[in-house]
Amino acid sequence: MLHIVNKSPFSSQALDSCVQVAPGGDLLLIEDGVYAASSGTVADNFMRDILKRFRVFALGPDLEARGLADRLIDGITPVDYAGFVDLVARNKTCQSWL
Amino acid sequence: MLHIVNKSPFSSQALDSCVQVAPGGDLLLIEDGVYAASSGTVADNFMRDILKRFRVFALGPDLEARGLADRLIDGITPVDYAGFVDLVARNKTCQSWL
Amino acid sequence: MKFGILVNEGPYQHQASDTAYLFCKAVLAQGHEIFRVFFYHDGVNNASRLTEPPQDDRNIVARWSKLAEEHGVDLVVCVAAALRRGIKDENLAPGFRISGLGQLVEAGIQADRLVTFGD
Amino acid sequence: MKFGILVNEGPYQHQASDTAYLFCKAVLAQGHEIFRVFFYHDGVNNASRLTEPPQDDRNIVARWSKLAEEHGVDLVVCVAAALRRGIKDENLAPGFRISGLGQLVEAGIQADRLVTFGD
Amino acid sequence: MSEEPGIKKFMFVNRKAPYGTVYALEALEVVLITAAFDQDVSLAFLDDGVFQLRKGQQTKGIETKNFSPTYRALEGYDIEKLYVEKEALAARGLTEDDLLVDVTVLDRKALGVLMDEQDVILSF
Amino acid sequence: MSEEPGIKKFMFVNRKAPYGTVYALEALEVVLITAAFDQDVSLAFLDDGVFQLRKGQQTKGIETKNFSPTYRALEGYDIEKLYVEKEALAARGLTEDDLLVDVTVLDRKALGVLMDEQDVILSF
Repeated sequence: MLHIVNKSPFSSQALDSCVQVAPGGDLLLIEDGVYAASSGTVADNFMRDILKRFRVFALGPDLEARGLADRLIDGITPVDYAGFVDLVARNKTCQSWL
Repeated sequence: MLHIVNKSPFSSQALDSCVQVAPGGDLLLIEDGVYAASSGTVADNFMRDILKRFRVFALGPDLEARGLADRLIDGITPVDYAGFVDLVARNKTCQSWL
Repeated sequence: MKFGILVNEGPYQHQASDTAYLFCKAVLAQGHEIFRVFFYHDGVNNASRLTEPPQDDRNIVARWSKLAEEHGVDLVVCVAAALRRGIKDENLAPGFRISGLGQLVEAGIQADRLVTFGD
Repeated sequence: MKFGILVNEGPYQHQASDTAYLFCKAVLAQGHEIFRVFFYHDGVNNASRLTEPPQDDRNIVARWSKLAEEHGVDLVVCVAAALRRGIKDENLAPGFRISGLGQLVEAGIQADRLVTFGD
Repeated sequence: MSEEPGIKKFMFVNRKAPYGTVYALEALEVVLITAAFDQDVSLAFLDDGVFQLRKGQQTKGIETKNFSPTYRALEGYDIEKLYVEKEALAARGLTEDDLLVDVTVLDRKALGVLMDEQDVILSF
Repeated sequence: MSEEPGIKKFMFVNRKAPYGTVYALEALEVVLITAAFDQDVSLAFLDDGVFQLRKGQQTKGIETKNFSPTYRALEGYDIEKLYVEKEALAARGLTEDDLLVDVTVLDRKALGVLMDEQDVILSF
């Protein structure tokens, strides 16, 4: 299934909770959630661990808005809104970790 | 000065940030912030450390609403809205850690 | 494929309604169908026809109305949440209709996918 | 002592406006003065006269109006934030007035204390 | 899809504390409506959502309706699948005895597997 | 109170990332108005608030106004006291070179002391 996280990993526990509950699958970072996709932060290693269990995507327009487009952690795939739709279509269900 | 925290310590970094920045003073827990005043949680020791530097208060009506009134950590003072007003009046400034 | 969309936050304060709108546009562009967009919690504030954002900002409410007009998307505002927050027929923007929570459950049953946008 | 109050969230969705209201009541009960309550961000939605909560729930907007009527409290809604969110004279509840952000700054200057309620 | 044709598995995921925000209350309103549609309904309480089920809520002081008794009424609507995250309870110093209703306590892994089996997930 | 009579020390505390919520944008609108009142204004960027000052924001894709150039305009309003939390930058892998404007980087302790010296604090 698809898990969607829209909160900064530096201010919210949402991403933590998501990856602790979900066994794996697709994980899409949107809105302030994309800060977790940026390399060189204290959440960097945490995200690299997540990549071992999840296919991780980040919404490109949200990365660009926040000036992060050039700092994506290796292995995270940027997607546009069409890619977001494809991710939802290709998974039976999705859960937004609000 | 008075620091006000209204977020659960289990889902938000607000309390963490507050006590890392503020050197000490009065700390008032309101709304979902009162969960940090409950004994027996994983935040219990963290709060006991905070009590060494801050005078900590918790809004009574918020504790009662959440069923926590009988679990207050020793050293935390419950106040009603009148007590909240007094805390604001007695400190030159206040900062809400939203 | 049929998509149901749930919007839980109002316009401007949170990005949720922006993301939901851009997602809806992409759903249609990909040739999918939108069964319904349901506005719940503060999401009902997306339906206020009285909003008047600055000239250089996007008009979130008008965008939704246009989506309804051009693509026949069903925009449903929860009546209970709307009454609590002051959204009624008299300030409802074009293209929105006010109805019950059953419309959200129906979207869950009828649509192939349900996606929630919130805070 | 003169208190200024800033309310940044709308009614019902967040507890902020409840806490702000109960705080204001206590300020007055303690014999202090409220210089002004300023509604900003989604806080402007506290001023919608169209809200109609369930019978067994508190009426947040009516409570504010009553506070203005009974104690002459100045309830000011930020015009820019209000336009973005669809609060205008036509749906403004009694006791509120719409004005500029300068009214918030003035509250900061004139009041002895400024307290922010938000999310 | 669930075994019976036309019936979907709906899961309501509750991760937020009550009263600080309205999500818990308004989520409950959706749950009650869903019951009327004869779907396979379950509720999951994760993270701060477990606080929704805490005994002894007294809301007079905040002048807000205490909606916690409604969780007790769910059984009357044939909503009996209430799952609570074990780790969330432990972190918050709570046990099943602190809760208003009978629940099934599951660890995170089990909850994640259950979530994977749903047809529709509504998260508040 | 600040040295001059009638002038107060106003501090705007920004702790939230831009675009995910409107607080950063609407806080900036208050800052600009405050400048007209001849007060002693400072801005503090803590926690995710430091992201507001990040270079290279491109908001076309989210169809929202890029308001980050406004931080550059603050100087023209004689608002020159911009304080940024050192630990927040480091945790987010940022340096002063990543920021849009010249700022004073202070550690948390120094920011806490500065906060204590204010007459009015507005937090968004």
